[in-house]
Order: sequence, then structure tokens, then C-alpha cells
Amino acid sequence: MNTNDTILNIENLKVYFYNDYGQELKAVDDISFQVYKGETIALVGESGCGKSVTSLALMRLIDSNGKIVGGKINFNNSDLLFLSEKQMQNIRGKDISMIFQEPASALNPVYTIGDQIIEAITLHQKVGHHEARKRAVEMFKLVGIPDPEKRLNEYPHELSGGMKQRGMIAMALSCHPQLLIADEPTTSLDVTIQAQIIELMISLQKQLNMAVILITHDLGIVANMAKRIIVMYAGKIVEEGDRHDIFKNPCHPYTIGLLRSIPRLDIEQEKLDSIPGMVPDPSQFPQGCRFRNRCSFEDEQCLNQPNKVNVSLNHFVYCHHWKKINQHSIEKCKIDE
Amino acid sequence: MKKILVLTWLLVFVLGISVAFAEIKNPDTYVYLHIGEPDTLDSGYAYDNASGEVLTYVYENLISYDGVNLQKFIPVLATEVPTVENGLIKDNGTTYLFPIREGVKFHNGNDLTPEDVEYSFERNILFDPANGPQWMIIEALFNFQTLDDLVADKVGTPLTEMVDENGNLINPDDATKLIEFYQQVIDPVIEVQDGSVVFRLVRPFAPFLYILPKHAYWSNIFDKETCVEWGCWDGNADGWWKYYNVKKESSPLYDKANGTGPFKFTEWDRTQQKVTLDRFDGYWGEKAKIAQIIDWGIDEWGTRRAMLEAGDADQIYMPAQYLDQVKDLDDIKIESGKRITVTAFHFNWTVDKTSDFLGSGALDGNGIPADFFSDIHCRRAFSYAFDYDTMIQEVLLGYGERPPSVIPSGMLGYNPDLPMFEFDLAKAEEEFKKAWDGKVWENGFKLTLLYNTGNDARQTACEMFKENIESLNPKFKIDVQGVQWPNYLDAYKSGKLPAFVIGWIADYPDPHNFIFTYFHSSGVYGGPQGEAYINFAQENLNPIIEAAISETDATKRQNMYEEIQKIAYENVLGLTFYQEIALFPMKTWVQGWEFNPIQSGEANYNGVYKAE
Amino acid sequence: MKSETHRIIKKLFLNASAIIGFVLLGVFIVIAIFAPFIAPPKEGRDPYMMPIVTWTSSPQPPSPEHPFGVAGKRDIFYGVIWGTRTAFRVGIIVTVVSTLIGLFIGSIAGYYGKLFDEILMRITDIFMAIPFLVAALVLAAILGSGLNKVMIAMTIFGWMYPARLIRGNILQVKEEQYIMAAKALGVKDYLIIIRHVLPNTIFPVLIQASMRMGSLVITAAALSFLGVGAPQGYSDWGALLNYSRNWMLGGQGEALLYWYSTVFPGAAMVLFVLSWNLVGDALRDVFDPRLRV
Amino acid sequence: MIVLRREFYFPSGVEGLIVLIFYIIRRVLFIPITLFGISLIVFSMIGMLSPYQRLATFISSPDRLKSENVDQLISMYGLDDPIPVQYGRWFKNLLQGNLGWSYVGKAPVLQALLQRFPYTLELTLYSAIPIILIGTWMGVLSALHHNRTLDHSLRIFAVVGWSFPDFVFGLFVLMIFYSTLGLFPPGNLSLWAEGIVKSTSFRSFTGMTTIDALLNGRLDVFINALRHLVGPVLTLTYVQLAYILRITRSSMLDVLQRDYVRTARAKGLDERIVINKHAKRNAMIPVATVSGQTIVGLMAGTVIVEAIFNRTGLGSFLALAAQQLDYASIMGGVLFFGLILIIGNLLVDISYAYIDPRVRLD
Repeated sequence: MNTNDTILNIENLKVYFYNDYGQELKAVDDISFQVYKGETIALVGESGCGKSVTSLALMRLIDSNGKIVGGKINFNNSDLLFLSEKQMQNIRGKDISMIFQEPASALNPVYTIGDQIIEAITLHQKVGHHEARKRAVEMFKLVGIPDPEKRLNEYPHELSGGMKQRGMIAMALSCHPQLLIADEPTTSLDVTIQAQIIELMISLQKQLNMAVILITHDLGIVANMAKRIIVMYAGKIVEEGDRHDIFKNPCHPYTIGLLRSIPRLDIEQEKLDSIPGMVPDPSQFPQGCRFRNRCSFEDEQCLNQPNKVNVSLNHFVYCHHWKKINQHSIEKCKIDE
Repeated sequence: MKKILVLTWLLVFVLGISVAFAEIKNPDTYVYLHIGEPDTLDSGYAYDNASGEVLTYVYENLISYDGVNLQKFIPVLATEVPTVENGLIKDNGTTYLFPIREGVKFHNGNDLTPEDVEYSFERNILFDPANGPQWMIIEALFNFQTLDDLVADKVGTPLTEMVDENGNLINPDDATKLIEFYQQVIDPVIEVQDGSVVFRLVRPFAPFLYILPKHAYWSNIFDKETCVEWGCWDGNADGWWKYYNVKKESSPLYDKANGTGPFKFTEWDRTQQKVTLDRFDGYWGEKAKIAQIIDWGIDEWGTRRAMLEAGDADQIYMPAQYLDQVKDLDDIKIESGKRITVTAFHFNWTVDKTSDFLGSGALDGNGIPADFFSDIHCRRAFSYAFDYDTMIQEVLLGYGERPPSVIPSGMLGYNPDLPMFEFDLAKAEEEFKKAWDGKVWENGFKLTLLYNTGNDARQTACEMFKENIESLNPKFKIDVQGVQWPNYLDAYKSGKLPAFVIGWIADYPDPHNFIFTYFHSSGVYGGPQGEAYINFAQENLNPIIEAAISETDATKRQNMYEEIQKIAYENVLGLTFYQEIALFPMKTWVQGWEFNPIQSGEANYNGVYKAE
Repeated sequence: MKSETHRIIKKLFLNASAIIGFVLLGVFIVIAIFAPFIAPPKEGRDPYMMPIVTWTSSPQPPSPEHPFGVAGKRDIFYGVIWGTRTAFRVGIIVTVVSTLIGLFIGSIAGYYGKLFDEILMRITDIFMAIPFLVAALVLAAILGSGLNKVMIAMTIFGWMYPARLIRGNILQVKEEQYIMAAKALGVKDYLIIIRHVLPNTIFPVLIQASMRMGSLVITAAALSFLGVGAPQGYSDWGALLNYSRNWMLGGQGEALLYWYSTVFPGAAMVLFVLSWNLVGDALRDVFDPRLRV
Repeated sequence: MIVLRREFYFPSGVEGLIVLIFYIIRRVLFIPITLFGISLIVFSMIGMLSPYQRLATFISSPDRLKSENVDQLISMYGLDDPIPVQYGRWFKNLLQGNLGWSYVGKAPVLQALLQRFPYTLELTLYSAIPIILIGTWMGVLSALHHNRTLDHSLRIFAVVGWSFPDFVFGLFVLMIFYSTLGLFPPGNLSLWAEGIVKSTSFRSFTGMTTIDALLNGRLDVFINALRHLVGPVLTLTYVQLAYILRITRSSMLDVLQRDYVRTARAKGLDERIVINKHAKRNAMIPVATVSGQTIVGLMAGTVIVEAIFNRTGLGSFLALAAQQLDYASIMGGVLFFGLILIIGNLLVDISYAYIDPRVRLD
């Protein structure tokens, strides 16, 4: 994967929120990563670790009480942070588009699903209503919605959860974006529908040669879809690497803990290992490594900020004792694909 | 998009701005604003000022007063005013003869004939609606208060028992009796005699001429032909009872009028309480100076006043207390006039047992017995406890006079030197101590005084009694309550009020109209003054009142009425507060305005006109 | 729990209009409590009746002993001060009673639904279809005029609004799981209503009640305008304004000659209603779960 | 708290129409029952009055009333009959379409009501436009600037309007625009304009002067009628504004939190389109119901404005009837209003289904 076809390069992104008490919450604290054309990258972590905020920051849709305080977001070699709102609007939905977790509430209840898609198409592709309608039907077929002509005229509340998510995807992809951000796309769907949606996204990605940022806390989905995985914890990246590296050779204690807490069918497990303690309150992050108070390998060295260490090609970790931890985990249990 | 919509809407509104000030608005229309609207245009039924002020100029009477002089008459539809000297009053004042003017046209072109005059009076007598004004004519001609009593006397059974409420005879063969009644009792009393109309009274009635002149709209002259055509009584002896005491709204003349007066009735817009009259160019006499009259009821004082200032109104009705609001405005002048009216405070000698204004009903400090005011000391104590001069100076702002008793100034029987009550709290205290041989002062009492909300003068009078009497003795409690008119009427008419403030506007300028009303046992205010009073009146007042009415010699009548007023003073039958001087704010461009104390309206429509 | 209340109080005082609302309300409460000291009534007299100071009925300008001037022969200052007590008395009694009635009817209709709901809601529709002013006037004629009679009328024709609101909320809350769970546990119906249903639906009613506290004063004023309600001379802002309405156009060419007879009672009424509305708005912004901004 | 009033489902196409018609029939069937309920309640209230009290409306010069007249009048108008008998008599007349005579309106009750209805309708419609437009406009503005100066000042401005008794404000408007500036006079029309309207050449289509004037091509009468409308409309608007503003504000605040607004933004739509098209359309649902209620409420609520600006109307007619206890007018008026209110609510509910597709008309 050579570097010149990077479509997105985030450097030292910082996004802080200010709550009613005037405290500053460092939701995203100095994040950097790249996304390559046609590649699926997964942002993984417990809820509240800043992965959604990162995605919203990308689209510059941060709520009113939050602010992007630092860093750069280079997309197609222009920094999104310096674009005017007008320029940003041209990008949203055309070059970068997004789908959300709750299909039920993500679609406007008072307009038919057709209207909402046609609106996106006419906005970005400067085509007449009739032509836009034709393209919407095509998109519906693409995402596998049966009898698209009839479905276009129906209101969101008349569609099932899965159907709505397919509609969302159709809308997001209607203008063939270069980058799709999928924020927990399958979380609210039941398992059978989840599988269909994942297959759909994989096939669409190939067809449209589109980069996808998949945001989820479900490692199962990540294993299926993502080429590269970024593990986030408390607003920071703790480990980054290819799928093989992360699943086969996890170095950061948090990543290991995550992997160990997945229920396995193939081996006997009386008790699931879970990570002790709770995600710290964003207003009082511990000094130095933010995972240290839950890390069994904690020592005074962890008091200062761990820096980025290159474990192998494209595999990085932010931990002082990653070697020791890595060794420990390999011996403890063989984890295969 | 929305902002534009709102702006256009505002723009359209402001488009029609035209600053209209100073020069005379609607120069040939006289706009007079007052409260309420006419009750009916049927002169036989109407008994309120709002109807009166319209009827006075649409219809005409046999005679009229000579301008504002209420002691002298001038002929109108009659060619001559009957007097003993010119022989038109005969048989010791029981026969009056009116020669009828010829060539007079009704608004619809019909001619005035003596038959019209006879029909007008007979129709109204036979109509005699409850709470209507016809008692005056029936009393004058037949010496009975109602047609019902007259029929009861002559036929044996009262009319109300012979006729059901939609005018049919309960027992059909009464028809012959009633036909005879008409032919023998009613018809001969008013007869057409070659070009004149003769009235034959059952006994001399001194103020008979006062019941007939202009402003006495119950004596208006109809056109028989039109009335019959519209569905009134057809004039025949048979079936007259169908038209007796019919409901106000079902009278054919309710909202139609065809008179001989200087103005034609054009329209009564009942959604705006507005009556429009236009000048009748076929009028036989001197034509009115203004072309159109708008007689409009606008109940909100602020709106009336704003329209006067802006010139959209020429004259408005104004309660006295708002005087200094319009006093020194440059384009407004204020005329005044003393009406023949008296406001007085009267006692109920035996309050109805079920009244809830008696408190505990005993002299125990939180109530009064039903016959509290039958004790003269209580009444006299109240008479000393009222500050008559402050009432006139402060509440009426000086626009009022104090007549000694119920007879207002400007009329026979009025004598300013008669004894008057004075305000003296010390004497009031003495009287209270003597009342109910001392029990009143010892245990104290509590009574309720009621007024109808909106009447500022009556409310202040009650509050004055409260302030003064409660200052005499801490055990005295007076509760002042304002109620809506229906509740006031209910309490007052069923004799539940211990004492009440009430006013009377003269029907006609003769002392009998006041004395009978206030003091006679069957007068309008007789009933509400309680059982004890009725007995008292029957013994020592009714005889003199009835004697005075049939006395034709003016000086003798004057002494009789003074005698009655002395009795009233000695027995403290009532406390006269004031005779009001009314105020009439109008634009300075109003000319020819004149006030007649007996008129029911506030403007002489046929005389006013507008000029700088 | 601490942080929750802390958050609410903090939230309340961040919001400017909430501060104005609470401060104003505090001032009115203080005036109402200390009315006998601020404007001492004559002993042996009904304290709610304004003392008569002159017999001329035209208003007198403010003077040292009558700081707000004289209107309708009575001292405006006394009327405005004691008017605060009247406003609270009318507001609290009518709102509390009518809300309780409304809660009772609304919760039964909402919770039991079907037949109850149909009948009770039809009755509510009937009561709402009768124009309030007509009903109040007829009732005043029956009961006699005076402020407490009018309060009865306002209560009889005031319970429908809380009833409809609570019913709507209950219909929504009824579907929630925790109600099903409670039923599954066999908890008695009325206990479910009191412990589960009402606490979750009470806030909108409280907020509506606070709004109505303010508006009742205006309704009372409207009734005084129509000649019912508090008589002239009673310390009630509505009655005072009803008197001063005839003097509002001023006199002798000066439009604002009698400004004080309208400004003082009018300002008192506006500020009173304003305070309740701002408090209501503030409460809704804080308590309404949706508006966690 | 935005509560969906009722569950209505309104599928598009023919199927929807059938559901709609059934729904209307069901609601219409309820009207007589509700009206019957209203008449029972009001009549029983009137029944509690003493015959003397109820006599007041039948006599014109009360202070001239003689005692013996009182009993004669009471029996003539049947005031002392037992209440059920009087109700029965009234009900029998009602069935024949005769609502009795109105002493306040000095005409048959039905005619008095129908004469006044167009004036009230006209005033209500002309006030409804600014109330709803300005109310929603300010509501959205204050929601968009949540808790900032504009939000506070708009709300205080509106609440001051709401907390002003309308007769005080009405007189201010009268003083400023009429007494001093001479711009907008009270009453329905100036005398000359009324002359034209009353003339035979002027055909009355709707009874509403402004519309009739346009239909008759009389622009001058139209302008004059508008000038007379400004005062009352201004008063009603300022007083009623706060309610619409508050509902719009809280509904807008709620909608702005919703996910689909974020989706709209994620689509790259301009903020103005996100607000006006997506957010506002949803926020207007509860506002529509409230606006419906406000319009219907205005019908009865214009008593004081009609009195101050001396306009004909149902409100002042009913208030006068209630003050004088003219029972025929009260009964007729209350039923008339009941009908307007019920039909008004029905229309609001049906429009509800159009505005919010989630709403089912079952």
C-alpha cells in the first residue's frame, strides 16, 4: 500500500467538549492515522473512547458545545479544518458520506425515503428530478431492496429496520463517495440482518473502490471487514496494525483484554475474562498512560505518556512494556483467526 | 419567505392612512353615542330612554311643550290646546276636545285622520303590556292601574283569567262579554266628533294634558291603516283580546315605524346597537336642519370618548365622574341640564324572611331583625349619618341639587323651604341610642347594602353610609356589596333588601308622578318598602295622594303635596340624595342644541346642525 | 444523585431568564408575606378592601402619603401590595385544586383506558367546548359575585387542561417496560399509578401548572372587566385595572395624565405573570428529559 | 414534552381515503352527543337561578317595574315552570330549528348568531395569520439561539404580551393609533363605507366585509375595513403570540436534537435547508394542533377586544347574554360555539394526519 494514494491523513487531531460545569473533556486527544483508497479501516474501542467523535470531527459536525482545538485533517490534499462551511457542504455526502447506528431515527419521518435520496442526488449531481429518481431506483437495487419503485414512495415508519439501513446506505452511496464512514452500522440490527448488511458493505466497497472507516465495538464484524484496525481507549490510539497483527500478535494490554473478552465457540470457557475497573471519567483522565489504572503491568514508568513504538511494518503500539505483555499473552493462549 | 409575507401584510394595512382632523366630519350627519339600544319601536310597549329618544322624532303627539317651558303647551297634531277658557275642556275637567290638523302626511304618504288618533290610544290601552307605560293613560281615563283591573271591575273576572298566554279565550262564550266591554267601556271614552277627538275621563285628572305632549312617546299617533296592514289590532270590537299583553318581540311594530315626525325611521342595525334616521322631507311643519341622525349604543366609555375627540362622534353620553377628562379640550364644549329626576334612599320596613342580607336576623351584633327599619329612630339615625353636601360636591363634582323630598325642582309641589335632613353624626348617635329602646347601641348590628355594579354614584352612597355609621360604634357593621343587575333586581323586587338606593325619572312633569310612585302603597316603590310601610301608607298617605290628583285648583294641589312631603319628613320615609344635573359633552361645531328636562334623549334632533 | 441536583441548580442559574423569573417570584412572595407591615390595614376592617381616602372618584396623582396615587377613591399602593396576596391566593387555590381534579380524572382515563377513557374524555370535551367566560358569568350569577365565587368558576372550568395533558403522557408511559414489569409483579393498580406512572408524567403537569398560576390572574382581570369577579375597591390588580381602564385615555389633552392608575397595577400584574412564565420555562428546559443540552 | 395526541395512520391513496371517511363519520356521530351534554350542563346551571333573576332579561325598564307585573311576566315567560319542563320546551323548539328569541340580539337567536358569525370569523382569520406567522418565526429564532440574548428577549417580549390583560393593551392601541395618530378607528366600517355596504348594489357573499368588498370590486371599502381591523388584530396578536412562540420553541429544540437533522447535515445540505426543510417540518406538527386550538379559541376569546374596539361579534354577544342571563341566547350561543369547536378540532386532527405521516386515523 504505497503512500501516494492516501486519501485521508489525520495528524494530532484534538477535539475537546465543555460541559455545564465548565470542565474541559478531552474526548479526542492527539489522534493521527491514515486511510488509503479502497481500504476498510476499523476504529475499535468501548463506547465513550472518542471513535464517534473522531468521525463527526471528520465531517465537521461536532455539537455546539464541542470544538476541534488542534491537528490537521488532510483529505485529497486539502485540510478540511480550513475549508469554509460552503466548501465543506460540497464534500459532505459527495466525497465523504456517513451512515449511523439508529436507522429508525436517522431518517426524517415526514418525508418518503425516495424524497430523501433524491434530495441528496439532486444536491450534488445537478440532475433533474426524473433522472435523480432513476438513479435512486438503481441505488435501491444495488443495496438489494426489492420492488424499489414502490419502496421509494414509502415513509420511514413503513420500512423494517434492515430495510431502513439499506436505504441509509443507498443514500450515502448515491453520489459515489470516496470515503464512507459507518458509525456502528449494524449494532441496532438483529444478527441475521447484520450479516446481510456486512456482506453488502463489503461487496459495495469492492464495486465502488471506496475507502470505509468502520466504527464499532464488535470485534466480530472487524474480523470480517477491516484490513487495518485502530484500537482507541479514552480518547487516544493505543494500538494500530493490520488485522493479522492485531488478532495474532496484540501488544497493548487493552487490545489483549478486548480480544480475551470475546466469547469463543471453539474452546471451552467457564468464565469470560473481563478487564477490571471502568473507563475513566473524561474530565479526570489519569496522568500519563490512561489505561494504567486498569493495567496489571502498571509501574511508575507508565506515569509519563507512552510514545509510539513501531512493532513491525504498519504495526504500532503506545505502551512502555509492550514487549513483556506481548510475550506474556502469546504463551498464555493461542488465539487463531 | 416568511418575513416577506408578514411585511406585505403590514404594508397593506397601513396603506389607507389619511390624517383626518379639525375639519367637520360627516357634516350632514349627527352622530350621538350612548349606552345600550332601544328596547322596541312599538310606542305602546316602549318604556326606556333609548327607545324614547328615537320614537320622539319619528312619531308626533297631539300637543307639545312650548320649548323648554314645561308649564305651557303648544298645538302639534291638534290645531288647538284645550283649555277651560277656549271651551275645549268641559264638564269640570272630565271632557277634553282636540281638533285634528289636516294636510299632515305619514312617512309612507298616508294622511293623518282623527280615526288614526282614536285608534292609537285604543290600541295601546287594549295592548297594555306588563311593565309598559300604558298605566298612565288607563289611570287618567279610567282611574285603574291596569286594563286587567278595569276588565275585572266591569266584566267581573280579570282579563288574565279569561285569556291564555297565546291570546285565545279559555271559555269561548266570554267573547260577547268582552265585545260589550269594548263597546260600552273603551270606545265611548275616545270618540271622533266631526274633525276632532273627544276624551271623556271617569273623574277629573289634573295632569291629563301632561300625559299627551311631545316626549311622552306612549301617546304617539300611529297610522291606523299601516298598523292594521302590519298585523296590529284591526280596530273591531271582536277579537281585540288576541292582542292583549302580547310578547314584546311579537308585536308588529317591534322594529318598524311609520310616523308623522320630522325624521323617517331608516334602519335599526341590532348587531351594532345603531339606529339611523333620515330627514322626512314631506314633514308638515318646520323641517329638521340635519339630514341624518345616527343614534348609536357604544357601551365602552374609552371608545366613546376617543370617537368624540377624533370627530367621528358629535355628542356622547358621559357619566359625571369623567368630567375632567373632557373638560378643557379645545374642540369640545360641555352643556348641562337639570333633568326631572330624583335619587333617594329608602327603607324596607319589613324585609322578606328569606332574605340573606339580614345576617343572623336578630339584634345580636351580626344581623338585623326583619322589621329593623319600622322603628323611626333607626331611620332617623340613618338620615343624620349621610353627608349630603359631600355627595353633591365630591361625587357629582358639584353637578347636583338637594330637593327637600321626592318632588324635584321645576315642578308644582316643589318648595325649597320645606324641612331637610342634615348631616350630624352626634344626632345620629343619639337616635341610635334610642332605637329599639337601646338594644341597637348595646349589641350593635350588621346589615348589607347592595348596589348594581357599574353605578359609581350608588356605590359611593353605600360606602358613605358604611364609613360614617361604622365610625359611631365599633359594633356597627355595614357590608357593601356590588351585584349584577339581575341579582339586584331579584333582591329588590322580592323585598329582600333592608334598604336601597333607587332613582325615578319623571314620566311627566307633575308631582303626582313622583308622590304616587314613592309613597302610595301601590306605587312602584311602595311594595319593596315592606308590609309595615304599606299599612302606614294606606292609613295616612293614600287618601291625600288620591285627593290631590283629582284637585284641579293648582294652589290647593301645591299645599296638599307640601303636606305629603312634611309627613314624609316627619316619618323619615326616605332620604333624598340629589337631583342630578346631567352633562353633555359635544363638538364645538354642534349648533342649535337645546335641552328639555323632560326629554328622554340628550339632543333635540330636529334642531341641531353642524357649522364652524 | 448529588451531581444530578447540582447539575439542575447550576443549569437553572446559568439561564438568564430563569434568574429573572426566580428573583421576581421571590420579591412577590416577600411582599405577600409582609403585606400587613408594608401596608397596615385599619383594624376591624377587612384587610383585602382598600381604604377609602377621598370621595371624588377621579384618580389623584402620587403623593407622599399615597406613593402610587389614588384611584377609585382608594389608595393604589395598598391595593397593589395586598393584590399580591390576592394573586397568590387565587393562583394557588385554583391551580392546585383544578390540577388535582385534572390529575385524578386524567390518570384514570389514561391508565384504565377504553371505556373509562372514552367517557371521561367525552366529558372533558364537553367542558372544553363551553366558552369559559359565559360559564363564569352564569356561575357568578348563581353563586353571587365576588372573588371566591369566581375562583370556584375557574376551578370548575379549569381542570380539563391538566386532565388532557396527564392522559396524553400516561398513554405514552403506559407502554414502557417498567410498567409492564410492575404489573407482572402483581402490584396493585393504584400503587402503580402513584409510584410509577405519576412520577414520570408529573413534570409536564407541574410546568403547565406554573404557567397557569400566572394566567389565572389575567382571567380574573378579564372577569372584572365583565363586571363579575372582585368588586371595585377590593385589592385585586384586575379590579384596579378595570377601574383605571376608563381613565387610560388621559384628560385635558394630555394622553398620559392618569398614567399611574394603570402603570402600577399593570406592572405588578405583568411582572407576576412574567415571573411564573419564566420559572415555568426554566423548569421545562431543565426537567424535560429531551432537552438535555 | 412533545406528545403525539392520538394514533392516526393515514396510508396514501384510495385506501387512505376510506379510512379518512370512516374516521370523519365516527367523529361526526359524536357531535350530537357532545352538544347534548353541553346543553344539559349549561341549562342546569341556568336552572339554578331564581325566576326573578331570570326575569331581568325580559324587562327593559327595571326601575319602573311594579310588583304585580313581576308575577304576571314570570308566568307569561314560563320562568316558574319546573326545569325539566322548560328544558323540554327549549329542546322541542330546537328540533324544529327554532332557538327562541334573543333579547340581547333583538332577533331570533339563530339569526343573531349568523349575523355576527362572519365578523368574528373575519377578525379571527386576520389575527390568526400574524399570530401563527410571527409566533412560529420567533419560536424558531429563539430555539436556534437557545438561551442566548435573542432567546431571552423574544420570550420576555412575548410573555409580557401574554401577561397583559387584553383590555389594557387594547386601550393603549386605541389611544396611540386612534386618539393621537387618528389612523385606525374602532368599529366595523366608517359611515360612508357602511352606507355602500348596506346599499342594495352591494352583494354580500360571505358576510365578511373585507372579502365581500373585494368580490364587489370596491377597493376603497376593502381598505377602510382593513383600517378598522388593525387595532383589534394588533391587540389579539400581541396577546396570543406567546403561546405559539413557546410551543414552537420547545418543539424546535426537541427536533434539533433528533438524528435525522444530523443525517441531513451529513448529506451536505446547507444549514438553512436543514432548518427550514427538515427541522421545521417536524417541529410544526405540534404547532399545527396548537394553532388549530388558538384559532378556535379566538372565536370565543375576542369578547374584550370586540367591546373596546366596538366591533360586532359572537364574543360580546355571548358575554352580554350571560350578563343579562338571556337563557335562549346563552343556550344558542353555547351550542353554536360547541359546534365550531368540535368541527375545528376535527379539522385539526385530520390536517394532523396530512402533516405527520406517522399519524394513523384509526
